[in-house]
Amino acid sequence: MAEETITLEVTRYRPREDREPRAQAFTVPYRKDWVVLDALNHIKDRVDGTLTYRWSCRMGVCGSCGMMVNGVPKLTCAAFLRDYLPGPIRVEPLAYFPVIRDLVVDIEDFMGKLRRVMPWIIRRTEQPLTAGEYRQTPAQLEAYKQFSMCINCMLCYAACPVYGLSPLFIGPAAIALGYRYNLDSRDEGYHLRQPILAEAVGVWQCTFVGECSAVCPKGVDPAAAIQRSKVAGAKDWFLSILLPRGGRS
Amino acid sequence: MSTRKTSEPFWWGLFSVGGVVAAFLVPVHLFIHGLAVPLGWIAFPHARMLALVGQPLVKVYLFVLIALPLYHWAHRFRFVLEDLGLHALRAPIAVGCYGSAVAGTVGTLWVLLRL
Amino acid sequence: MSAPPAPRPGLYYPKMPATWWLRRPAYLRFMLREVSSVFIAIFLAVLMVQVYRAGQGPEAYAAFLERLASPGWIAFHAVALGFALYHSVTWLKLTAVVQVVRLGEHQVPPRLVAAGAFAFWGILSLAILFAVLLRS
Amino acid sequence: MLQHDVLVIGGGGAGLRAAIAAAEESDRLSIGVLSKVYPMRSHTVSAEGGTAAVMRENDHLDFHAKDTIFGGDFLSDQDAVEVFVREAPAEVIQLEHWGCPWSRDPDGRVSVRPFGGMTVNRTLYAADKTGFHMLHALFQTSLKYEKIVRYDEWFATSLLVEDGKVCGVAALNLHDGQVSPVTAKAVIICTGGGGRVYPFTTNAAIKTGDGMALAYRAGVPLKDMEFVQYHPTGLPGTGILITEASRSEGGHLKNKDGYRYLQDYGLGPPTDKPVHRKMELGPRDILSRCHIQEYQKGRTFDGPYGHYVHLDLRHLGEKVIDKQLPFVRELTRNYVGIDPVHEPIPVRPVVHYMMGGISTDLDGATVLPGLYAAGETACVSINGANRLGSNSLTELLVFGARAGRAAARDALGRPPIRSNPLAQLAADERRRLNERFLRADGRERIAEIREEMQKAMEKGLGIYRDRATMQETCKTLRHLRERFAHVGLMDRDAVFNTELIAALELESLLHVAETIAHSALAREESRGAHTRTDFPKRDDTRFLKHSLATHTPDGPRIDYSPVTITRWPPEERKY
Ligand SMILES: Cc1cc2nc3c(=O)[nH]c(=O)nc-3n(C[C@H](O)[C@H](O)[C@H](O)COP(=O)(O)OP(=O)(O)OC[C@H]3O[C@@H](n4cnc5c(N)ncnc54)[C@H](O)[C@@H]3O)c2cc1C
Ligand code: SF4
Ligand code: F3S
Ligand code: FES
Repeated sequence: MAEETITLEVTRYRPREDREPRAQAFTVPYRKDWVVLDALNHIKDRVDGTLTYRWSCRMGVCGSCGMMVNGVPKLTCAAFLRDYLPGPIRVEPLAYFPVIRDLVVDIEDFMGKLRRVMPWIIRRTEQPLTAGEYRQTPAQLEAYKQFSMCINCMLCYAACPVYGLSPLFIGPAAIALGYRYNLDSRDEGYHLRQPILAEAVGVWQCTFVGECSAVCPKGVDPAAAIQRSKVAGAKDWFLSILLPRGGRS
Repeated sequence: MSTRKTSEPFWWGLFSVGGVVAAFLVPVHLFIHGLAVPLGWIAFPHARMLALVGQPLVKVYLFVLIALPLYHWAHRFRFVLEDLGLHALRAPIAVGCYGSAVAGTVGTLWVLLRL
Repeated sequence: MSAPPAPRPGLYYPKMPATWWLRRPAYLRFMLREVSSVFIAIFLAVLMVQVYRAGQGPEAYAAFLERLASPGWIAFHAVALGFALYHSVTWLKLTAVVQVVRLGEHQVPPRLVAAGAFAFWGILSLAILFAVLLRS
Repeated sequence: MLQHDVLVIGGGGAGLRAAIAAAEESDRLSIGVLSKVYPMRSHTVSAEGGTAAVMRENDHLDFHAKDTIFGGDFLSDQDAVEVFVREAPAEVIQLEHWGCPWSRDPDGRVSVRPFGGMTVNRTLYAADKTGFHMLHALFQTSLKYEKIVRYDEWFATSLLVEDGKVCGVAALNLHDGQVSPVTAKAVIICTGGGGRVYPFTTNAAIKTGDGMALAYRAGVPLKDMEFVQYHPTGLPGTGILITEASRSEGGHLKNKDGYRYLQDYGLGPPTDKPVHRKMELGPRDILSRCHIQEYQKGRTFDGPYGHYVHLDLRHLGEKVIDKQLPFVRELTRNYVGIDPVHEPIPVRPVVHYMMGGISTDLDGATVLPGLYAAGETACVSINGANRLGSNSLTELLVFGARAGRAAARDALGRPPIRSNPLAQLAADERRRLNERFLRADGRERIAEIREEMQKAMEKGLGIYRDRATMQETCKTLRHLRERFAHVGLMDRDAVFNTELIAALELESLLHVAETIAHSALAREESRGAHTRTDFPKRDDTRFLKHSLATHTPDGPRIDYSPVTITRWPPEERKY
């Protein structure tokens, strides 16, 4: 009996030789319980050892295996072949990012932006460890929890045309993470962080396309984080007009 | 850390308010004034129109209805133009769009106050 | 604003074509949503002229109404109504995402908030229609 | 030349904790963190269940120590365990101060849940994504320190040793393929475990024991390598972990007759509510062995990926599952198409954790001056012959911090590194990689050797072991090492050569596999996770001691060192 197969059209790009990426077709065995990443691993292990991509946990939590699958950003370890029958399946590097090689993109830009939004707890005074934990009720935890679920997989950036058009845009995940700390009852860094989120290249660039949230595999809803930061930013702005000496300390 | 002052929040604020007004009020008015009255489903004689717009409250209502969504338009149209690749012209586009909305506001005021 | 990072040699920088919004249905829906504002703005400009004409007297007003009855304008308004409704629906849905409504400890689910907004919109529209119909 | 005072290899939980500790020790230090993946991709990210520390009035440091030592079948060094339990509470609170979103009680205190082998509720958790939240909190906090310089996607290929002291590493930058020396006065290895020596494992692709191999090749012994923990509840096929928390929340293990079989193995009586150390909350080594015995009695299910049993959560209800175990629901729905609210989850034992590792003292220092290790890659040793669930996340905090501080102090006292000889050493390393991999024309394929190694390991060094099969595995491994010398790469490109990385990882895996096999063969007793059918009893007279595997050209040499006993004399381990 002939084995069932499915075809993957994989983008290849060799930095030293190619000027443009090109597609290469591979036919792999079809298995009901295989994800796209399994198919790529099959190619790498048995067909073409030069195929280049990132992966690690294959359980949707390390955030390294994001690629475009039929034009939509996906974690390839969570994208089942069976959902793309009968194929072919287009596998491309995440959109809008510079491509290093094949399916590997450069995310240094995001790493810099993440640092800029100061994703850490800022306090005026640190309580000593001997005094125990900062108290935080389940409701206070709930207030920011959703925005702390980001695995930095970059799918939202690959879905956001605004990022494609203006790469300076801080972008969905970084803003969501900055906003997460603004919402944390233990944090006192709003006055430092919010001005960065509310820069011209920050939340105001977002036109609420909303695709970032649609593709997010972890339900983070960065679009909501951004719009809520806009509301906060607008409030601050009007307050600063009404009370020029700063209603906020 | 120094904050760059930007006027974005101001325009965005007007955009949002305009969007709310447009969402709640525009469809029904579009139906009445754009379709129902011209097609004769509803009569809307001149006398009635004058009587209505003569009332100060209605004037305020009309001002809100017409002027605010203009900012909603200006903001969106500005970004549509940018999204279509006119990035190099960001500044003039913004001035043009918001400028038109301001002009529209002044115009609306002028029309309403003259009545 | 900081300068864009200098391109690094060896990397391939994808370009964004001006037609990017045709690439995915979601992008197209987004563009339509944005463009709805143009139709709304034109309608409001027309409305402003209508008020202005009313101020100029019954004849000017009647002539204006006549012009609005032309097939071209009717077609325009029909399309504009479609866009206006599209705007309202998307706006109310998205507002529910943006505006967190709390009841005590818990956040009201955005769906419920949206449902409330839609109900309010419906009632408001009926009320306006009624006010206009009643005495005409 | 790239120079630092302290260089951390690995950006997982242990590495980041060490880097922050070093940064806080003195602001005169420059700290490098070199990692083969972006830090937030490290495998700490997938830890689910929780992290143990004494937090409540009903608990006591001694209880935690006793549980740990008992769970480790008395092979833990008790002085290390005492340090561990003492420093654990401050460490988890430190993480709380750094923003980790621990689950909370209504009064705002961090919540604690029961965990396998523990006698008291002492496992802090962040729903069932504890490791994820810890790693991201550590990573995001580390961004605050300007002294910490990161080398993301750099692969450490060998330690640079000069005059008997570690002076840095040679590392391959994946982005351009260059091999450069990165020098430091002290190097901390935090490269995690090596579960990938086995075919079915909860471990990520990156867990290839590189750090253990780095140290081993430099002459540092690996301690207690024979102790490999199987986790009783992994998904068949992928090995994806279904966290122990699903059992501490009240899940039941059932055989194909729907019977809670653990009661037949001295873990009963079965109760509705989970009871500490009973039934499903028994320790992992015992639960895994029960599974195999059920299989041998023909009472397990049979599927395309072998035998499995059911983990039943249905009686917990949708609310509890969504609040306490949302990730379990997400994983089973996405990967086996099963909703635990309505169906039982198929599970089987899978390789999970390595108790052994680079032999260190209480400060993470190894026998090689300037070299430290912490986290799963190290063996201090608190885990003994069997780690208790939720102790290892705490371990990487406590000993990561200690190693970071010790390395910082060490670096402050050392003269600057002379760079000339190091540049030479790095050039040698560059040549080695070129000649062995990039220019060689071998015909052996990486995947084939890796798969054969994994098969041999599962066969000989699985849950039950005996002399004959282990000897066979040792022979196979030896043979595979010879084949590896003729490995050929298809990829000759410098930029992001993942095939070269796979080759280097396979080299590490083969070293680690050999140390496991030889250490296990030499230990003629059953203790903790090491169960021999030919020596079914624990033998304190001969083997109450740590094994040490040292590299020789002919494979590992096994020596022994004493176990430190302070207040808890060995007794029989019965639950
Ligand atoms: C699925 C799963 C669930 C778990 N759940 C729990 C739990 O609930 N509670 C608990 O206490 N423990 C748990 N554990 C165990 C625990 O998560 C690990 O022991 C711990 O996270 C290891 O952390 P680490 O910092 O030592 O290593 P890792 O997090 O694995 O980090 C290793 C780092 O080293 C780097 N590295 C490796 N090799 C090289 C090289 N050659 N060059 C450069 N860098 C390199 C990697 O890039 C990575 O950054 C779990 C483990 C697994 C697999
Ligand atoms: S917000 Fe969602 S899509 Fe974006 S990086 Fe985070 S997890 Fe990925
Ligand atoms: S897709 Fe982009 S435009 Fe805003 S809502 Fe999301 S960031
Ligand atoms: S491999 Fe980790 S998210 Fe897919």
